[in-house]
Amino acid sequence: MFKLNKKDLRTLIIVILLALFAPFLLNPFPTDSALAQFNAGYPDLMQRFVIFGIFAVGFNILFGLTGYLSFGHAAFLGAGSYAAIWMMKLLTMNIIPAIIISVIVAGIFSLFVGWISLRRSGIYFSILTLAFSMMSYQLAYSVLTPITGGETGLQPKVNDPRLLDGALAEGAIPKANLFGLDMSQSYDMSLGAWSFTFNSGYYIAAAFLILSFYLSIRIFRSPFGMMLRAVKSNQQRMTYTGLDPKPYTLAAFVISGMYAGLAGGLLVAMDTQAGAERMFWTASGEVVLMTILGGVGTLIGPVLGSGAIKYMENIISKINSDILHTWFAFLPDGLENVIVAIIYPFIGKGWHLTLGLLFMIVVIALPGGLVEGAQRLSRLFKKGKNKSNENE
Amino acid sequence: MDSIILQILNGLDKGSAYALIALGLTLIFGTLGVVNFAHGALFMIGAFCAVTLNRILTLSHQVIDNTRTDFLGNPLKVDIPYIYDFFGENIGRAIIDWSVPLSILFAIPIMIAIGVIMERGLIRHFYHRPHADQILVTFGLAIVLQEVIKFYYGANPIPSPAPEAFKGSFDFGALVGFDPNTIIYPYWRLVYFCFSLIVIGAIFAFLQFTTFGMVVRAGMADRETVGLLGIDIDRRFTIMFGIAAAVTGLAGVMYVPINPPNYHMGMDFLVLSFVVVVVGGMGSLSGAVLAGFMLGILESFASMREVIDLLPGINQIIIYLVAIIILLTRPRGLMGRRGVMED
Amino acid sequence: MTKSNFTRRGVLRTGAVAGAGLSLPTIFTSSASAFTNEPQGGSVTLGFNVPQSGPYADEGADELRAYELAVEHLNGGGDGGMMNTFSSKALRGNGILGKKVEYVTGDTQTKSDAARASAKSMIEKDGAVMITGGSSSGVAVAVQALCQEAGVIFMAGLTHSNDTTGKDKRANGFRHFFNSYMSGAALAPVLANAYGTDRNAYHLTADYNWGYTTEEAVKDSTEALGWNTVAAVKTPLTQTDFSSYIAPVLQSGADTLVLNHYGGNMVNSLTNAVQFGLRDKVVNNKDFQIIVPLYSRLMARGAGANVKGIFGSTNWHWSLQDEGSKAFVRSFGTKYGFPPSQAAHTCYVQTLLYADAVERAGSFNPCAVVEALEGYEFDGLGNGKTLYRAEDHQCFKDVLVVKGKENPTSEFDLLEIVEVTPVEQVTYDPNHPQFQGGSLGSCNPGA
Amino acid sequence: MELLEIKDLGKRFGGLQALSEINLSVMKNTVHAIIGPNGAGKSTLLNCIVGKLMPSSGSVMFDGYSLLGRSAHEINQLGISRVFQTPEVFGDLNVLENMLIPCLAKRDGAFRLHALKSIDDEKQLREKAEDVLEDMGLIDKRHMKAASMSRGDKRRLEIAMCLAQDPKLLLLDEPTAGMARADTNNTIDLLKRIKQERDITIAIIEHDMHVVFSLADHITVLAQGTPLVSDTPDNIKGHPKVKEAYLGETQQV
Repeated sequence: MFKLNKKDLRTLIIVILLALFAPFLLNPFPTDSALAQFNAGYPDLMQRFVIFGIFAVGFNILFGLTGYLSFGHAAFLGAGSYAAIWMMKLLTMNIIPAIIISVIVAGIFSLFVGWISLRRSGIYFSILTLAFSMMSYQLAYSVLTPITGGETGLQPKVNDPRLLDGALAEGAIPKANLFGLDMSQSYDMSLGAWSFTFNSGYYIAAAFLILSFYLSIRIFRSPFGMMLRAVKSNQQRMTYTGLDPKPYTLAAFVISGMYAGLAGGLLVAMDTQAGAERMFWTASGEVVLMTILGGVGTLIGPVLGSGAIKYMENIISKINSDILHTWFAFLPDGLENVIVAIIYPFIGKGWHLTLGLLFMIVVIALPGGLVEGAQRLSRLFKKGKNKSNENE
Repeated sequence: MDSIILQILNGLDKGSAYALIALGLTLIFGTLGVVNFAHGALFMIGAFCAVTLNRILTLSHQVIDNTRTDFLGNPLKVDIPYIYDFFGENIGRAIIDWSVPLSILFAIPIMIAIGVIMERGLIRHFYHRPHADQILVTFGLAIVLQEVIKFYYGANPIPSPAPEAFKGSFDFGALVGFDPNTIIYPYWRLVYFCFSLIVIGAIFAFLQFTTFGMVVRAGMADRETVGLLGIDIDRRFTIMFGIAAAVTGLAGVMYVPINPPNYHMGMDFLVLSFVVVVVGGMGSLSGAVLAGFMLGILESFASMREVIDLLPGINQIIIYLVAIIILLTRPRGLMGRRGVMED
Repeated sequence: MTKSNFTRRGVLRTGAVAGAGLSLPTIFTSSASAFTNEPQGGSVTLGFNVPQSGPYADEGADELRAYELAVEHLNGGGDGGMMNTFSSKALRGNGILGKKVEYVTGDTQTKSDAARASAKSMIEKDGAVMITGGSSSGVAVAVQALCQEAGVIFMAGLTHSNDTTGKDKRANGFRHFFNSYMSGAALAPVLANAYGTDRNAYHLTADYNWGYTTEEAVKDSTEALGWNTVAAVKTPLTQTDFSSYIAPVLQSGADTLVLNHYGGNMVNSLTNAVQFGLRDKVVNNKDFQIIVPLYSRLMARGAGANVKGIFGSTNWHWSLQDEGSKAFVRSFGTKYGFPPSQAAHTCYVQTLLYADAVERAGSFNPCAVVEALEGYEFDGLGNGKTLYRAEDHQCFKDVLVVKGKENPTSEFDLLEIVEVTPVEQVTYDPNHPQFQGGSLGSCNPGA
Repeated sequence: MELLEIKDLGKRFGGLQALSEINLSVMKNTVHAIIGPNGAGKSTLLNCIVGKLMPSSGSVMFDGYSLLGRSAHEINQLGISRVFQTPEVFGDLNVLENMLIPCLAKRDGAFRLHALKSIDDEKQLREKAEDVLEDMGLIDKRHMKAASMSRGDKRRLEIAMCLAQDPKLLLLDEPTAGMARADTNNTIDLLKRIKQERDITIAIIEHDMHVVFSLADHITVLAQGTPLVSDTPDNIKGHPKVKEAYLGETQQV
């Protein structure tokens, strides 16, 4: 089906199911329970999960297949965001033109950067891409302020021209929509103590993720994908086999740049704001980390990696000492304070520490990233099952 | 003319920091081939060695001064460092005043120890792992180190002045015949510049003229062959890592009077140090030093008013622009060896 | 699935606050709330969005302390702080409108994206009805726009750029903190007084929005008093070493250096300027002077002894001797052991002002709150008589001109107040050129 | 008929004249060996043919096209496949994938953005690849990762990859270097078989005289960057100049 083999089809179906039922899966704890703090099923975070998933899936096409480590992909995400927000300011709040233009702009920009950077390989390539993205950031933050909004970024305003949209009603605010469907529209469902949110923006972003993921599988399994792996494996052999590695690598670079642009456009569509920080080198570094954390070159790894990092950033950082004290209130006072004092450095403002430790633990214990971990678990599980079968 | 000399001086000074950091990085990254994202953190830890020594020297007991009040209107508690009790106030004050230079002695063993522990405990297991894994683990380590420092010292910069004797500046221009006040140069920056030259010279001499250095250089070129000769190259690489950490740490120690240290200063220098090493050329110590000074000087020129007026924003991007131009015209940086980290 | 009802609602019902309604398996209908996150049950949730990581983490921590103190006071705990000195007596220490005040915290990382993500999680997940905090104008403007869209109130924390209540103002957003224009207007006369009207100033300006507005404000007001601006040079935000910007200052013939820098930039540029011995120089027969338009005591600590004798402006300082300030310093100092910063002060005040506006309006509805705050005059919160101007949601109050103290008695005792510039002197027309290009729009209650 | 014709070719590296006045013709459907002592310029010559180096002077014509100024992949597309001294294969890919790549290169040219086709649909190419693997005795290893194969198998795979392109000219750079005698003999047999079964021209650079004299129809001896003599194996054997060139080297001639 969909021209996929059985295994890939299974992966795709898993991703589709995960995306469809994310509102349930991410809200496993009753709303009133102390553990509700760990619920991640609210629209903004769910949107970020899938958007950064798209970013990482695209990045993996370049890094995972060709082995070229770009340290500048955030620039394409940023360029996509700026393009999208300008569409919303000038043309319409409908997200379709914004997303299309963001992919196009990011594609053109990545073509330019890739064309220059791919003259070099290895670390020299990484530094070239880093340099381009840092230049984009520095300029966007300062001298390009009239175009980028600089420090304060860009948001749609009531008095923007918006040629295609009619004048806003008195008191209305411009909202991103898909032919009238508001991105922030949500449906709530309460089931007993649980509550689940179904957000239109999330499902639109999820649809893009599924599409992107499907495309990425197709690319992985295509002759083109094989060529990209050949680039990583042995460029010399490739050249003497009559193949030109450069257009292949450049194509991969541009495709992943367009994925980044799509992610940037979707970020704006879900949350109408674009700022220069998106292009800072740490943002490029983040997608590298997401991909490695999940598993370089695997299909689903980048999605898992981006989920893990965004979860840390948004959930762990919000636990404060007050919440800790409520959790451990059942303990005797002295013990409560000791436990809180032990955990406190790792949560809330210490979330970076937890993130750093996670990176180290994953890479030390699971060389292939989270996907490797999952595989080991399933192997262990299978082994256990086989054993019990034998015993029978 | 005078403004050009002025910016060259500034550039040399900026460049000496870049060169020192890049020298440490190139020992680890350019030659051992480990992508060490924790390198900035080593610089930061060096700086906090100075802060820590200052904290130790100023450990105090409190005396209540009834003549003055604190912000709540209670009698003011005045901190008296224990060191005053031991050595008397004058000597005690002098010791505290000189705490930054004293930190060099304090920092060397600590930084070597940190380097050795890092190599033995972590990096060693990653020599043969993909660069991606090295990035993830060292980035994780950098975050952890940074957060530990933040936990104990807070996020704000901590003022760590130079000794009284080196405060202020001298009129370099007047010395060489320009108008007064055209070329001024702070004493401490001169100290930093000389210090960096000494350290760089010492490292070069060490690698060039000692047997240890020869073996290490041979090991960098061809690890297996040296191993076959029955030489324990691993142990030497461990020591090399310790030395790299010490060089970087010392760059941090001496930097604190120039700019007050904070916990994220390592990240500020991380990208820059990679750029310097790569522009200098992978695997080349002299390339790293040369690129450090060159980028420092170019950065200074780009920050001149006349230049900014001509090319707005040039001061924002000069380093990256130069990096791009050099890498496009010289495929392996200024003095890079073939084949290092090109796959 | 078939058994459950779907209800269509614009924005989310919220979670974290326990409400009687939640325990029932019922579904809220849109009629249940007239506006975003209408508090259900016996409590109301406020969102404190402050930098907890990154360079402003300490400032964020101080803001958070102030918020916790404010919540304590609103709920009737502690000594009541400035609630006792506040001119409005609507707050009674029984929460807000009888609902217990609860709060959630988040990390802005001083990045617009992260700040918005964090604010959105407070609105969508935790049901916060008001968002406050922040330590930079970029974050303030981004979060303010978000709150406008989501239909909650935004009470800005530390944000000094003109834009927050200028070209980027929003109906749902309010700023108590002063701004670049006010700094310039307050500083200029004091500077003219201390250093004369015949000065050549050299500006170093952080190359982003806040830097631009501050440079413009200081330039305009000093030039109006006869100063000459020799040059204004932009410095990158990511700059750490300012030597190459500072060294040429003396050559230019300038006798005054204005550092339009904040935070880490300010600490480093000031340290570098003193290092270069600028303050020991005599140019044009005048002692060379350095000025820092916006002082933050927390960050100034990083510059150590270098701040001594250097003029700047600040929103509030703990050494103020009015009853409000004294009460605040007392409760803050007793609880935490050190005096509050200006960031803590503005955050505390903003929380109280919001609570008070809700009480007076009798509703949490953002539109009612906006109405209650617009044109509201109050006193007793540390800055004397203050007006929340209806046209741009900017507070107008006295501005402090301060100077680095020569003989500090403690690490907190860094600044001394030189002059309290009366509010009339820093008031400007809503259509002032430095503030043009924005429009408040109308309040958005969401839902 | 000449397939490859090199005229007056010279290559200079700075002050060093590495090759000079090389005139050489490789006839169709023959095995042409180029031999010579170390430093004679064999590899430089090879690199000048395949496009890795740009000759300083002279011309290289192949099947009616000039090879000068063409990049390596273009030259391959004209019909010259090359085998390296140490086998170069795609180590991360399995054997079958290694074979599919030259098949694709043959069919689609140097670059094609076939990103949405499935590799599983390339039935024809797969058949072709499997045929060649069968022929080379590698079919049982088709799912093995190339990097984990023995050196001899890698060499076979590399030759198989070249053959999958149906090249007009197969260039072999010391194909038996570093091989045990048994492996060398296998390789010789393999090449002999290829020569017999296929419509192919082979040029071989070799050090090992045993290999050369078992295979070659024509031999060119290179010394100090210039051809010493070019003749049939029988005439080369015992040629005084050749002996002189190899003087001191203990070669079994």
